[in-house]
Amino acid sequence: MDDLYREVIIEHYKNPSYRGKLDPHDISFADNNPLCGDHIQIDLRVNAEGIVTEAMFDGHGCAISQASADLLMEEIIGKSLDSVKKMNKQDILDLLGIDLGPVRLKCALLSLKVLKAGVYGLGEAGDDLVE
Amino acid sequence: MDDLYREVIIEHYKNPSYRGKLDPHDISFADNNPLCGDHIQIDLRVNAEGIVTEAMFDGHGCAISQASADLLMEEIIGKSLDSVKKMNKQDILDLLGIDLGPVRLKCALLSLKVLKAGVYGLGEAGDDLVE
Amino acid sequence: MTLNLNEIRKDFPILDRETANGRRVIYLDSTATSQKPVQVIEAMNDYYRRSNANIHRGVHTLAEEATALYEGARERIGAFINAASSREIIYTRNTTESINLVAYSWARANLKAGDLVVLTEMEHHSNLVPWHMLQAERGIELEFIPVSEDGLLDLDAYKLLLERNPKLVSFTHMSNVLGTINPAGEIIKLAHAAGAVTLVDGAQSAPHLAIDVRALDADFYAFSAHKMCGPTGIGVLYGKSALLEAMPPFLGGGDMIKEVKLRSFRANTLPHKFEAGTPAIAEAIGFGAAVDYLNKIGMQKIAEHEHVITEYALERLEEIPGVRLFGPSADKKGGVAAFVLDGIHPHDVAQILDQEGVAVRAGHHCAQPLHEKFGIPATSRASFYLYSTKDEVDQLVNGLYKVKEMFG
Amino acid sequence: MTLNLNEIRKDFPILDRETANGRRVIYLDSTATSQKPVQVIEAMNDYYRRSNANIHRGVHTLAEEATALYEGARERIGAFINAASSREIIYTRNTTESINLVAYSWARANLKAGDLVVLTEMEHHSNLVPWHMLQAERGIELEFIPVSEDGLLDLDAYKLLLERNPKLVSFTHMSNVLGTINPAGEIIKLAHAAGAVTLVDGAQSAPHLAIDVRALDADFYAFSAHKMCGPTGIGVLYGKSALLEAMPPFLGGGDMIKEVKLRSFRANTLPHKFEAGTPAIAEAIGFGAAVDYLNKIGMQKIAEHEHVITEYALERLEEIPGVRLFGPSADKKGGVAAFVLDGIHPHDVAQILDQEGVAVRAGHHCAQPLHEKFGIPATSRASFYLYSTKDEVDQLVNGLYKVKEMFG
Ligand SMILES: Cc1ncc(COP(=O)(O)O)c(C=O)c1O
Ligand SMILES: Cc1ncc(COP(=O)(O)O)c(C=O)c1O
Repeated sequence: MDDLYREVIIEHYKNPSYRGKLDPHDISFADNNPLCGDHIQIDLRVNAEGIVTEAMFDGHGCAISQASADLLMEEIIGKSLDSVKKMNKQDILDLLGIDLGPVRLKCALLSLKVLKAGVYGLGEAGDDLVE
Repeated sequence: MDDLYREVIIEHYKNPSYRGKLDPHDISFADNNPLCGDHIQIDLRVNAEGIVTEAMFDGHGCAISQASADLLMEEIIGKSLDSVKKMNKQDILDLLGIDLGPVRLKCALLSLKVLKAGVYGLGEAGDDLVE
Repeated sequence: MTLNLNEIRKDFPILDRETANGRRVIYLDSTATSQKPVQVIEAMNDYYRRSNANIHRGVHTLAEEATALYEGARERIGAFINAASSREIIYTRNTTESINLVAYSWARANLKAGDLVVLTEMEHHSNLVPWHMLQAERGIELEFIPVSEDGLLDLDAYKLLLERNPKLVSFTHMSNVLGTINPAGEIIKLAHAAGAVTLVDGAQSAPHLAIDVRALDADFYAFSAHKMCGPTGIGVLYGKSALLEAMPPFLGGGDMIKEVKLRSFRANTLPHKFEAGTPAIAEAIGFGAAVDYLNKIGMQKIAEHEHVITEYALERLEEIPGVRLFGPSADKKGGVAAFVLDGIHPHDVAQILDQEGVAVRAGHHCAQPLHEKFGIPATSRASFYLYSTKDEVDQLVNGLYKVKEMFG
Repeated sequence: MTLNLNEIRKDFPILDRETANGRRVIYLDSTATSQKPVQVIEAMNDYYRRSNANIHRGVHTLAEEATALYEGARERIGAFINAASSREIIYTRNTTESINLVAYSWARANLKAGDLVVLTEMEHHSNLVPWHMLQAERGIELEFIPVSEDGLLDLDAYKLLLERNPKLVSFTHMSNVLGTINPAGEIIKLAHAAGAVTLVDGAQSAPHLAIDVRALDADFYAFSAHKMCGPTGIGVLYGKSALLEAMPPFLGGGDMIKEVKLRSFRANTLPHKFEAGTPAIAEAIGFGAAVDYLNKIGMQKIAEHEHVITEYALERLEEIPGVRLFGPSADKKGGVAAFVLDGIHPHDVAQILDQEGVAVRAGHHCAQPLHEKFGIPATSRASFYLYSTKDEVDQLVNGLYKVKEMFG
């Protein structure tokens, strides 16, 4: 098996645990990867203490973008919005357990960008959110 | 003496025979060399048969532009406007008796451009006039 | 095959390089940018080592040499597309800037609210966004010649659009996704009959077909050096001189002026009127070397070679279960094969192919609306040029079987 | 002199070449464009031979490498001028395009008829013509900070202009004719206090001075690679991110978009929003190599070396009867010496010097209004850079005596 496609990635891609929508939700945000048109929407439910209680993603894209979205949902459930705001590139790479070039990095980081833009209530998901 | 500054050029530059203005005149036109700001104005008197009877140039510029203007005035007096229209780059190089790179060529050709634009009654003196 | 492929491949040093895991690179991404022969690389090298100077305004030896090289390249590029004069060759950064130049200068001077611009559904973003911007600013209207299922323009629909008297018809000569070679001559003739000006996006045609802008009767023709063996950073806008002369300048600055006063300026004559500031001198020289190189081999031969490779590639790709190819059959297209592999994202296809040394592109290839039309966000795209071989096609196909296995 | 001149000169292959009549070239025209060290030439060479591919949209090895090289250069260029983030570094073709970008995007979105833009009398055409064009289109007003006889800006007059609440103050950091280094920090501070945005033409300052855009507090800062050991075809517009983010895009096309539909688009984030189409990839990489090269030597040392040479040159030129020098004394200027020789046209001066192997520029140096102010159509200009020597200054002076003799 090639490094970049560790079994965990193919597994999360083929059988995601957090794919879908939440209705109602407290936070919802969607954006595209301009490089390939990949799309991710993330819906969150957040309790009064600011803790993420439920999280789902939807969209389409490559194995890396979809697997990292699924891993990210798993990771943030039970976390506070404040700690979500602190997540960055390295957290995603740690979740994936691989190293990525600049282009595939964008695939991997799309879900975090969407998540953070939603949490911050921004209109757009900029690269600076995940640096 | 260096090739490019044959004595004839320095001579025509220092002691031009056709420097000045004609008032009245039949044709007058002026333009600049955009590369160096050199300026040439040419005034002509033309008789009923379309023959140039008098020609003068004025302006400022380098030895090559001013000498070639002086040589050009000398050359066209007594010629028909039709034959002036036919003059081109090579005629000027023949008058100067030297070879020139593309930039100095513009200096040398400025007077011919101005002359032809005036004769054709154009608003501008384009490079295509002397090709 | 009439090309001497062995000799040609020797001219491209990069084709010898290995990728990370020790494989020889198999470059099937020439539609994005072509590789460069040593002849082009060395022309620029030489310029920097021997003749580098700023042009036009200098009288010293280096400046004279640089100017002669820069303008000499313009002559040869003009001859390459059979322009009437090198004054009609405006250097730009790339096709995109060429199209924007028309949009900013010609269109803003000539189009008003309600005027119609006709594009096609297969345009590259470079021939869409400038018009979107003008639509937002000016209220022009946009209509699109539809693309059929098999990737061809619907000329009947086009004729109906022409009845609405568009002011401009702007279209790609060859699609960078479908590979479709559009009947540019016919499209232009019809446009002119309807009184429209025409702009041809030649980014994909100039590299692969023998181009004669006068036979086409194109009003504007835009192309990029980097897709045709030349360097990055330089492209051309060809325009008929009567049109270019009537247009206002675009960028203001040094070199594009005849005279500047504190509060006004007079524009320079063509082509300089549209070239503001120190231009891409080394790149223009490299572009000149690139058209020399292509001429030496012969555009006809290049097109024939690409046809042979493309035919073979389409044949082999069609054999693979789950592959869906886009665009017309080989006789109607250039060297591009865009496809999807059932259930596998194009990014993953490209990534795994890369691990096999095979470089293909994945994404929307800057033609999102076309992909949307076909109901897919992205495709994988293999593309070919004069240095491509059948063996490389075989490696692509082997790679795709490997992809299927991994995601199986 | 603290520079190791011998070592430095070895890096510039062109300094070894001979001109037509067998003389070693003496290049005193770095203000027009600098020469390039092998380190820069080879960085581009290497790119074309090993890593060439289109960027951003590719996932294969070459595309990843090319993207990393292209974006890596942006980081280092940003650091070179101490930008807060590489997102503030927009690649353009040159200073001229950078200024036009501000004029087309920022100014057209922010200025209306009657709004005042303050320039100076010593501007290069690149910082005049874009504003002339906007004046004609939009009816903005232009005022100019006067230049004194000794080539300095009149800051009292500037303060009076600021009372009229200009929207923009756009000025050159260093004059390419007079050499004057303007007090950019002070000019900007005063502009900000009056509520104006500032644009610094850094074409001459970025190559010769250590630049800190944050210390200067410049809103925009424009510069060109080719004047600072880098290649042609690439420049930069630095802008504060808040300003750049609020600006509409300039050129439309590939890469500058986040999403394109048939009839609309969404712009990309910074810096890509302003980079449409395939950019000057090799050139950006060459620019990165150029700032590495300058950093290695040290901008402080370069400035000191130029100061020594300039002081010497002014001293020697002043000795020559009939020479009139322009600009302030050596302590207030960079390495530029513009002069006229009584009764001899600067073109002739430059031409005859060239026959001696000495390359100087003659003309209005794209600063016609400044020349008009001084009542002359043209000057000869010798200019210096890190590789210039006192011996070269001596050869210039000897050449000038020869000129005088010929026209005597
Ligand atoms: C002060 C100044 N501004 C602007 C420019 C224009 O630079 P470029 O030609 O690289 O656009 C120059 C160089 O000629 C210059 O010296
Ligand atoms: C059909 C077509 N048009 C325009 C372009 C834009 O070319 P460039 O990126 O060189 O401006 C491309 C290349 O990507 C293309 O394939």
